[in-house]
Amino acid sequence: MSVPQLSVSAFLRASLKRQLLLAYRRPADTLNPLLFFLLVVTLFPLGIGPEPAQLAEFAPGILWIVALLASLMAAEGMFRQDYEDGSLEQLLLSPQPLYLASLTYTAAHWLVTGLPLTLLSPLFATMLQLPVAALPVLILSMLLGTAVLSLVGSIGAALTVSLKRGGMLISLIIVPLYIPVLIFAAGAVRFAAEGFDPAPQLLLLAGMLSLAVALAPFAISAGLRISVDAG
Amino acid sequence: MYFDSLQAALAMDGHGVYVWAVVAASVVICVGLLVLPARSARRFIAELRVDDAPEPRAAPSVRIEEVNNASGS
Amino acid sequence: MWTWFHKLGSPPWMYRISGRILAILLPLTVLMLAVGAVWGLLYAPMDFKQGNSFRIIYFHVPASVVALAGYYVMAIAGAVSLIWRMKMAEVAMKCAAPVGAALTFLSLLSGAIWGKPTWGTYWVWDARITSMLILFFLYLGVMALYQAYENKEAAGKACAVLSLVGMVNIPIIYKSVDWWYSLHQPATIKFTEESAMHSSMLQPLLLMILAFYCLFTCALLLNMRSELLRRGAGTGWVRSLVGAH
Amino acid sequence: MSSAQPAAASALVTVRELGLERGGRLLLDNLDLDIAGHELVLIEGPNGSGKTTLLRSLAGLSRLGLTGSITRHCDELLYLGHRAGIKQLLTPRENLAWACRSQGWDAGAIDSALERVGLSGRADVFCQHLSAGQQRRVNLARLYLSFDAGRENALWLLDEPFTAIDRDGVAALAATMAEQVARGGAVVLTSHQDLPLDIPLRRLVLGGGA
Repeated sequence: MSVPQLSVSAFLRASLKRQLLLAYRRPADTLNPLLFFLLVVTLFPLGIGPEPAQLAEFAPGILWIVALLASLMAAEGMFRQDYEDGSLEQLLLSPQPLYLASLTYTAAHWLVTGLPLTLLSPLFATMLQLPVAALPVLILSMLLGTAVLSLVGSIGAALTVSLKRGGMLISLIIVPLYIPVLIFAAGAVRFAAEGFDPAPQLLLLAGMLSLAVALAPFAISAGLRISVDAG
Repeated sequence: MYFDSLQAALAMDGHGVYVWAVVAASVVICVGLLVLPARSARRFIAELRVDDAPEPRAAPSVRIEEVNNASGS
Repeated sequence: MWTWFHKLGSPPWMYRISGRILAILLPLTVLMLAVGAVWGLLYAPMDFKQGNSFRIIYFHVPASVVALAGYYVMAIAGAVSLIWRMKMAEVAMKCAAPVGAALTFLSLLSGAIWGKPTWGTYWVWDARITSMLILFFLYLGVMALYQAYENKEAAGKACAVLSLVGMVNIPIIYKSVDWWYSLHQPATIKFTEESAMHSSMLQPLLLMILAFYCLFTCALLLNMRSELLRRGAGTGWVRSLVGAH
Repeated sequence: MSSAQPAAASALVTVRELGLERGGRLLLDNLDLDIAGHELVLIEGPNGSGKTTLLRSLAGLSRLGLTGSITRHCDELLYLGHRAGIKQLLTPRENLAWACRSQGWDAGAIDSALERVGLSGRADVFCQHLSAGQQRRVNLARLYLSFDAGRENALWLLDEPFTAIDRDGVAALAATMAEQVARGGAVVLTSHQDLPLDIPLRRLVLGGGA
């Protein structure tokens, strides 16, 4: 009668690998946010006008607003698949800590949506004539900011996964919580573009990230338990 | 009173329309906050008195039986 | 000592107690509102910079202050209902949301109307008003989430979690909006700078703020009474109550 | 219902004054129940009488509308519900490997578990290509993994385990359940068919609330 040697770290690695494997086998979920980003970025010059000076001025704000919307769109379906096929139930029944297990979902979501957005953001930035000097800060702000967006988005996803029309609702309850990230991230990129020092904003973003990493899993776990129970 | 006449109080030298608009909105919202819940409670009690007999809730029953041989066959 | 805590949880006891509180607090609130309004509108001296339009402050500031406090009341009630599984706390949270949202709306409306004479436009992206707008979205989010769940017990738990997340975020939102606002218009004065107010202007404002707190309490208790009746429709105490009326 | 006596010594699940209400209907009221090791409990009753809700409450998945208390003291909890709980885009082996990581079972036993549910040939096919019945058997393979792990104080909660299984599958499952009970585990299940088991059984018949 072996006593269960539950190695949490092995379980977390396995969970993350599983999520990434699933994402790999369903590439559409990875490409959609990127295509959405590209699509919406191309709308702005058509709407505002192609003059570089004007575009450059709005570029930080546009890039970050579109990143926010792309992350929100991707967050909505984060738990839906697992909820419908019953594997979310099995996760809740597992002796493994849900606090950490839910983080693997968020980490996988970030790796699949946040990171690609970050890596491609210089491409979108040049399309919007963002000064090259601001590119490194853009990447850094995207790295930190999209992680916070994923964590907060997971809370919204966990709370609305059992609802039939959860899509519209998740934006209403989550976008207000995205606002501080938008303000400081877009601010950092604008400061860099205008030659000021973006360090304070980036540090605040990092602060938000550490707060979100510490607190979000409590809300995500509670949300998942409520949703599975209510389903 | 700060204003010397009713007209002056209404006009508030030009700003009156805005101030009294806010006052009107505040009155509407404050009265609404106090009256609406009370009215819905009264209407609910009235409805309740109409269908007085509560439909009997089926009492759940649980029987635990010790059976030494499960398979009926 | 704990009996009152458990009693707090029983609907009939709460219904009776809230009835007695309202009997005193309601008339007092109406009186304070009336006195404060008249005092602020007609007797307080005019602000030499902004003219009489500053009198809107007697409605805008109390609504804003209590709307923000209302969110904290809702979130704490949610926390109590989650941690100690108290039905009454969940009822309080559910009933606090619409009252808070209404006051936030009043704050936004009065802020917008104030903008016209002062800034020449109805919508000003002032730090305070922008934060109020976000607070309004937070309230709407909680109310929408509550409606979305069929099972009302699950709805209560989900909203408790959301309002707690909101409560943690409110200071962050306010600070980030302040920083954002100071970035763009550093020079102009803040709308609701009470610091330079003469005591004869300040006293009616404090009375109005107190009045609005009492208004929030009365509206919350009235809402809870109606909710308790609705939830206890089949039970005995409501039957006896109906018989008594 | 007996009054709330203290928890039995080796009780895996202690239920005190349990009340269950779902969809406005009172399914259960003031139920006291102790499920200890070496016990087989069958939950019966017409559809909608709360069998699944009771099982999910015992598993800890369902807390809404629950009054009274349910406390578990088991080292391992296995819950097989209506939904298979497996990922369509993963193979049975990948699904079960994750389950092993989660519960701390030995991954080496996956092949024998799949073989016992008659899926040894389909171990590396995407589950989306399996039939619904086969997918349920992948879920059932979890039960055999738990059996092989052989932990003491294991609590099995099985919702209609015999549906969509062929005759010898049923016999194998029944035998495994009997052995698990004999070894000290507790098995609680719901079922419409009568059980091909000849060991002592406690029958929990849910009546009203229909």
